[in-house]
Amino acid sequence: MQVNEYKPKIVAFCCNWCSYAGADLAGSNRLAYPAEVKVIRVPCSCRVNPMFILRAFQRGADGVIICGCHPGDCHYTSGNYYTRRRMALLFSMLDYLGIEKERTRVEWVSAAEGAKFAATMNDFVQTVTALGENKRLEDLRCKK
Amino acid sequence: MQRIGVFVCWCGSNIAGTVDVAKVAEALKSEPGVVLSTNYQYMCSQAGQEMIKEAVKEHKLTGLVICSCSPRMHEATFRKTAAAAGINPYMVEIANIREQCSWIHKDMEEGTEKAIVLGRTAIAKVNLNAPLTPGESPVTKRALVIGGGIAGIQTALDIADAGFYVDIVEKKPTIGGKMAQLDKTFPTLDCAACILTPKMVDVAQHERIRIFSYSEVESVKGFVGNFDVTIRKKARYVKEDVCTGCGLCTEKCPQKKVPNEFNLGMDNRRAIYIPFAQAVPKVATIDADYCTMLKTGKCGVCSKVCTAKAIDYTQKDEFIEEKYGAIVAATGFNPISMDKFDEFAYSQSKDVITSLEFERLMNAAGPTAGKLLRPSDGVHPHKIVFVQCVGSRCASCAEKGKEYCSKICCMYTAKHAMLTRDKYPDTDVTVFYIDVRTPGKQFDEFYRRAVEEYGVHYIKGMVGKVSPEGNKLIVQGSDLIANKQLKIEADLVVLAAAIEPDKSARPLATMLTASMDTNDFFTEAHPKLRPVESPTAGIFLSGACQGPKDIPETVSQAGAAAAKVIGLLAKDKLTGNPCVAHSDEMMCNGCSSCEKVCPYGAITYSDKEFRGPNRTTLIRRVASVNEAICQGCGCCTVACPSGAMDLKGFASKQIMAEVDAICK
Amino acid sequence: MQKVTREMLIEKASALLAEGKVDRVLGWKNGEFSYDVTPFVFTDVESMKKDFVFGDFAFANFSKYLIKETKKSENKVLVFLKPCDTYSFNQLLTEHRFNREKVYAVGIPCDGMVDVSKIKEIVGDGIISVESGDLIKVETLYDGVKEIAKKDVLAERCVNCKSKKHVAYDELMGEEGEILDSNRFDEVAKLEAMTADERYAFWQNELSRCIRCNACRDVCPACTCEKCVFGNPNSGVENKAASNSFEEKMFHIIRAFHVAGRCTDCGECSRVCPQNIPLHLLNRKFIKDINAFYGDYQAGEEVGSRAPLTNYTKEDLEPSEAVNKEEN
Amino acid sequence: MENSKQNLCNEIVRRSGVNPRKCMKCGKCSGTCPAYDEMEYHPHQFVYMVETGDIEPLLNSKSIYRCLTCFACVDRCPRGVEPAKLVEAVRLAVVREQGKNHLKADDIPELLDEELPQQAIVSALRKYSK
Amino acid sequence: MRKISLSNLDKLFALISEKAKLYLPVDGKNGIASFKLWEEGVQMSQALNTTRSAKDFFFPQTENLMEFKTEGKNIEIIDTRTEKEDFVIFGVRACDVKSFEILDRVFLSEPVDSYYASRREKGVIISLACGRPAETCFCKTFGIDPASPEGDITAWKTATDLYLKANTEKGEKLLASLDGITEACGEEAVEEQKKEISAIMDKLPLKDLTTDKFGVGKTKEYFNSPAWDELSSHCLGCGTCTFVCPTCQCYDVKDFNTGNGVKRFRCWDSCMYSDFTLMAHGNSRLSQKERFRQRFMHKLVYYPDNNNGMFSCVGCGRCLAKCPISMNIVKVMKTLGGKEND
Repeated sequence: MQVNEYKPKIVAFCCNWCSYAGADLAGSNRLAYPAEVKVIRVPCSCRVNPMFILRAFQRGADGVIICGCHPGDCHYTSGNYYTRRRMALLFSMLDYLGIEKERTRVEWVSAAEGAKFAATMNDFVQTVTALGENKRLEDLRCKK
Repeated sequence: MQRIGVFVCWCGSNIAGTVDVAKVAEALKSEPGVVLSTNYQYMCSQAGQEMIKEAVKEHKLTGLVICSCSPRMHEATFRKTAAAAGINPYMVEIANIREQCSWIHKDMEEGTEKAIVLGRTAIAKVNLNAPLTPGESPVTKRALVIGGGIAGIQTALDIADAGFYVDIVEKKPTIGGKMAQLDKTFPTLDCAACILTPKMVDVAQHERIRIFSYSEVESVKGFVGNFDVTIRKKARYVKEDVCTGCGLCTEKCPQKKVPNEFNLGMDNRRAIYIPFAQAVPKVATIDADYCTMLKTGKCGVCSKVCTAKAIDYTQKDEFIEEKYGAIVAATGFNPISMDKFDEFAYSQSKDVITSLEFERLMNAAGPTAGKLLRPSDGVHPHKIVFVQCVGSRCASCAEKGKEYCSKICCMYTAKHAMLTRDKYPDTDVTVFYIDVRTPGKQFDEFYRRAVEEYGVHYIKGMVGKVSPEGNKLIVQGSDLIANKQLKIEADLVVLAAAIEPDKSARPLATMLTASMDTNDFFTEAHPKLRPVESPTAGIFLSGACQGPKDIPETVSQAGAAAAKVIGLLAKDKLTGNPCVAHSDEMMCNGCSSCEKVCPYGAITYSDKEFRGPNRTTLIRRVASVNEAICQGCGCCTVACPSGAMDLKGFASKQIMAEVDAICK
Repeated sequence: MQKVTREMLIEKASALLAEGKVDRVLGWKNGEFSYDVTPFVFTDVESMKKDFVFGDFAFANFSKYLIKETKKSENKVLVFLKPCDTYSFNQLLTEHRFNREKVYAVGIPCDGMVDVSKIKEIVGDGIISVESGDLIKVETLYDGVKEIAKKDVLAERCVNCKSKKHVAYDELMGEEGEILDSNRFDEVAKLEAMTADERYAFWQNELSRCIRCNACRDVCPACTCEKCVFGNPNSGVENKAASNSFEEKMFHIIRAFHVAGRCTDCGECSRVCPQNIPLHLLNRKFIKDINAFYGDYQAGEEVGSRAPLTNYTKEDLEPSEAVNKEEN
Repeated sequence: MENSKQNLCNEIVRRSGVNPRKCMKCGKCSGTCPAYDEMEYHPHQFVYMVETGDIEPLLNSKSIYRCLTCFACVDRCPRGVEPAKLVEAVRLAVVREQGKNHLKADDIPELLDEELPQQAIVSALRKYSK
Repeated sequence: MRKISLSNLDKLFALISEKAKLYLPVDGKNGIASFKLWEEGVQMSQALNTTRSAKDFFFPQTENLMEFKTEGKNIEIIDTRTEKEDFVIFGVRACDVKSFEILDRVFLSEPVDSYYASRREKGVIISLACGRPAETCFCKTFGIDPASPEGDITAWKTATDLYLKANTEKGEKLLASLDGITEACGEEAVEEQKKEISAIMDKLPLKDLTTDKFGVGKTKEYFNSPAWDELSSHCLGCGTCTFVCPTCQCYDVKDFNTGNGVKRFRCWDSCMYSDFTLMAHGNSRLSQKERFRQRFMHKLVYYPDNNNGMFSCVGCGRCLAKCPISMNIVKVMKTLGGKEND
């Protein structure tokens, strides 16, 4: 096997109404961010179950980011408020278990913030790349 | 197992420029379930769509993956294509290889690799897709309008004219609202009564409109197309269908000292009253707070004089239950209380009045029969000062004023100034303003006429203090342009009080599960594109309950709300979004977590019988989702610990399959 | 204050059975040794006199049993609840898990349960008898009778008892206690003060012992799902065995998350763990965070209260603030 | 020079805690000011001039000593700008700028008497000496 | 018989370790003793027994059986067997040693479980007599003598020395290889210890528990006993008893899709779980009572039925110590067996 430059795997959950549109806008404006980021479209950030996040780590993701509408702007009025609570507690728990807190993130990106989406992804990929491979929540069975 | 067709779009060079589409199509061929994988220049074109349809037939496809632009762009297009080809439209998934791939990557290898992963992810999802059919619910072809002001009246008339039944619930004894209290209307100076009362009569006579006056909404249940509403008809102690509105009782009633709210307390009425001459319904009402008979059991004058025998002291509140397909909130506004603005001496001097009080003073049916006389001594004022923005644009004192601009004050103040100068040329009129805001047709022209033709003095500045001295009011204010502080001896001061939503709106919003902003104005579904709809399906907004509005704007919004209601009622059935939550009753333990996070109240519980082990039956409390109300956010799915709640189209397993495909 | 004794409880049960207020009693039954007490449904006073026990080993929190028990008969069941049990009782009522009308709850005081493994640490194996008291008399095969101060062998959860106050009952025996200022978050704080690497090492060691017997889940009064996601082959996350270190973490993180804001901190999970994993430290972390982030909240204190995870305010802290708070 | 003036202006804004950008220029402060006619520059002008950085005239004007600090403007301002605090801050800037010790510690014993609260002297010392 | 001074135990362990991996009971955190790989510095536990049984050595909780890899539409099957090394387990108690025989009858009868078989083949068992049985011990009920455990080699530990005696060919071979550091000796000390243990056995609280009422042909007698309702009524349905049990041998075979292939593994299952033996039509034992009954009937009736009267319980007492609600096989035997057993 040839030695490649380390490229992390990043899963980005984006809400359909703001962040996914923000990602589209980043595309329309040709604002580049690393190809390691792959977006999963969900109706609202509140659809993201903590289990999905752990699942991503199990399957080999090195970072998971959840993007939703800014608090107060949720298409469903309150979804992202719940996301905020759930993720605050989950992330705090992961940190408590000694799992690098930089691997998970929540960002609010509106449909108009294409530039913010790209900048966020650039920054997140950089942070996760610096951390290196996810070892603490890996499932060895899923390694190639 | 699905039979999936993968279609990779070039989008001209938009995708093909940085993604090797042929390679993507080739790579996706060996993914599970894929029986066909191909590419084409413009998948969304007529030819592209035809290609898909033929492929569906030829390969007996059950699912489609289109690798193309954002689903926000063409998901609907390809779903229609799928439907036309005879497969369920929800068996289509889009891999966004343009906005989220080709457009952001420059390197062909990198772009191609990512496009393959995105395609694979979509395939993984489609493998778990199930055909979805939108739910249907019937529509009750009757609308409820809450509030009988000009907004409610116009909405009701428009809906009724389109052939649907409408009920108006008005909490006061008559419809008409604030407009009935106005004298003239800007910018044309028509008499408000002349244009409003014919509409009130139209409403009263309309065969498809019912008016529940002196009534309030008690409870609202159900959902779009199927609301169950209870209306409380308050006891007015007069039989509505018997009273002829002759008014004799209102002249004979011995209780004469009741402040007349229609004239804002500037004169008195009797305990039994008809608010004003053109009231609809023109029926007397007994004010239970003041009626001697109701309070002490001794009097009965009205009953004696009533030839129609309409008086009924034993009347009780009545509850009416009705079904509606749509509900329009038209609860209107009120001027805010001036009590807290000590600097303007409103509570110290009778000659400091609000603009609405001024309307009544100018009105021929008002307390002064249309003569402009000072409330304190009945003398004609020669020097009037108008103060604008009292309580509006007031950021520092939430308990006193409002942060927003009340929008209508600039124009009515110009109207008042102009009318005063027109009727009483001997009267000197000064207006203190911060800004004069006149963005409306003929509005600025109107304001300029007040200045140029009628000689109203507009002073850029704000009044700091009003102090009564003798029979004068000393108005101290700044003239910012002259850089002077003015002290004006005025006979009358008129305050343009900020307006706020009616107090009944907040509890109503709770009943309707309609959202409100911090100022208690109803929130619109979209500030630009859906301005007359509430985010809660089936709830519409008309008039100032949504935000400050003048009459022309209110009437046009009322018409727009009516159009939306008509659009809804014209349907026999409502088709929902099929991507809604679904509760697996076998798994649900009835804990109510999901119900608590549902923003729409779409989840209800019921006790159901289940088969237990060994031929026993168990009764369990389980959740069910009303598909007509659910909007598909999925919040409940995470609140549910057992996973009984899932979201169709975005099921946990589907999302996990996507995660797996990405991380592979 | 008169101490509430076994005899008093039997008398109470006997009176209620005689009155017909209840037709059965959920209580603790004597076992082979002094400490292996089993939950049991008594239907007559005779069997209670013979087998009913109450004392240092009456651990079982009966709240969860009420879900099944109340469905068995139209009549009321008498249940004895220690202060901490009453929190679970209320939490289950909040979640509509049983019919309150079918229960007659008698609140009984508790001065702490005794952990037999702590006794064994002192006296070793071969315990023949244990006699209650502030000084516990333990007789063993090998060393005769030894006296141990009760406070030295209190169960972990009782050392940090959060409340001696009953938050639910139909009738209270003995005097009402108070909500205590416990040090129950000290251990969590100690872990928080460690470096991430140390925390990881700590939990790796603890959780790797898990054998996925599910005792923690099955005893937990908050885990009342009809079918647990981890036991449901259709859920996509089912796992039967602790096949590797990921699945152990997944199970325990998600379980703690599912009961977050609903866990009353009754401590049963840690008590029943055959591998002695301090599982309560996971739940307490959530409780501590919830208190810090969203204001003090005690699950089960009040029936019908809105759990922190089914609630929000517009000013809640951001997830990034939640993890960076702990940095000193 | 420009820079130091801007610095002083920022310092005044910081010290007063007033954000002059909140002003919507309605003039109510000046409309309400009882010392208006005594002042060369009026409350709304203070706010405007600090906002635009034109503070030189204010520093040299007697107006800063004419303000009664009655806080009428603070109370009535619809936007919560608090002009009086700004006037106070400008006044303080002048006091400090001049480098004069308006009150020295040595002067204090003479000032002490039964009636005057000691706290007033301490706060005066803080304000009027460097 | 050979002996070695306790002060030289580390030398003994080091020597064995040179030949094969050596596992012995080690005290862990929180009072949990478990079998660990011996390395320089590892101290042997003084605890009577490990929390989990020794069955893991031959029948691990999870075990990869094979792997499938897909490339395009082709499937490749990969052998992932790992049971290839010799190993020695030291310090297995009489009850656990006996449990291997019970497992053998399941896994080594036709069709032979080759994974289990090769582990059995590679493993050498050095058992250790129990000096201080606990109150929960009732191995004697099943005819097990804790003073003379079986195994390839039997060990006795006195205050000063460790005595070793080979019982099998495998054991003799290993013992012979240790001759350099052990010395030949008489059996007096061991006989003395046997007597002491026997005396203690007569004082244990469960000494009178018998299997007289159970065994071959008792299915009809107990299957519909009303006592099951009461016994099982508070069972939580957790798997603690089955997972700490040395003789529970049920397992499930599952596939794990890694995304790049499928790993087929087996893992312990528990008859207490509601999805135990879940089939396409549903579940054969729907209530917890049925599942509970299954476990104890299997230990006390079904297994003896199929194995010439051999019970599948060894009286190790783990379930007595670990059941969250303190329900256990002793209570079941006493309740079903009636007065004589009380």
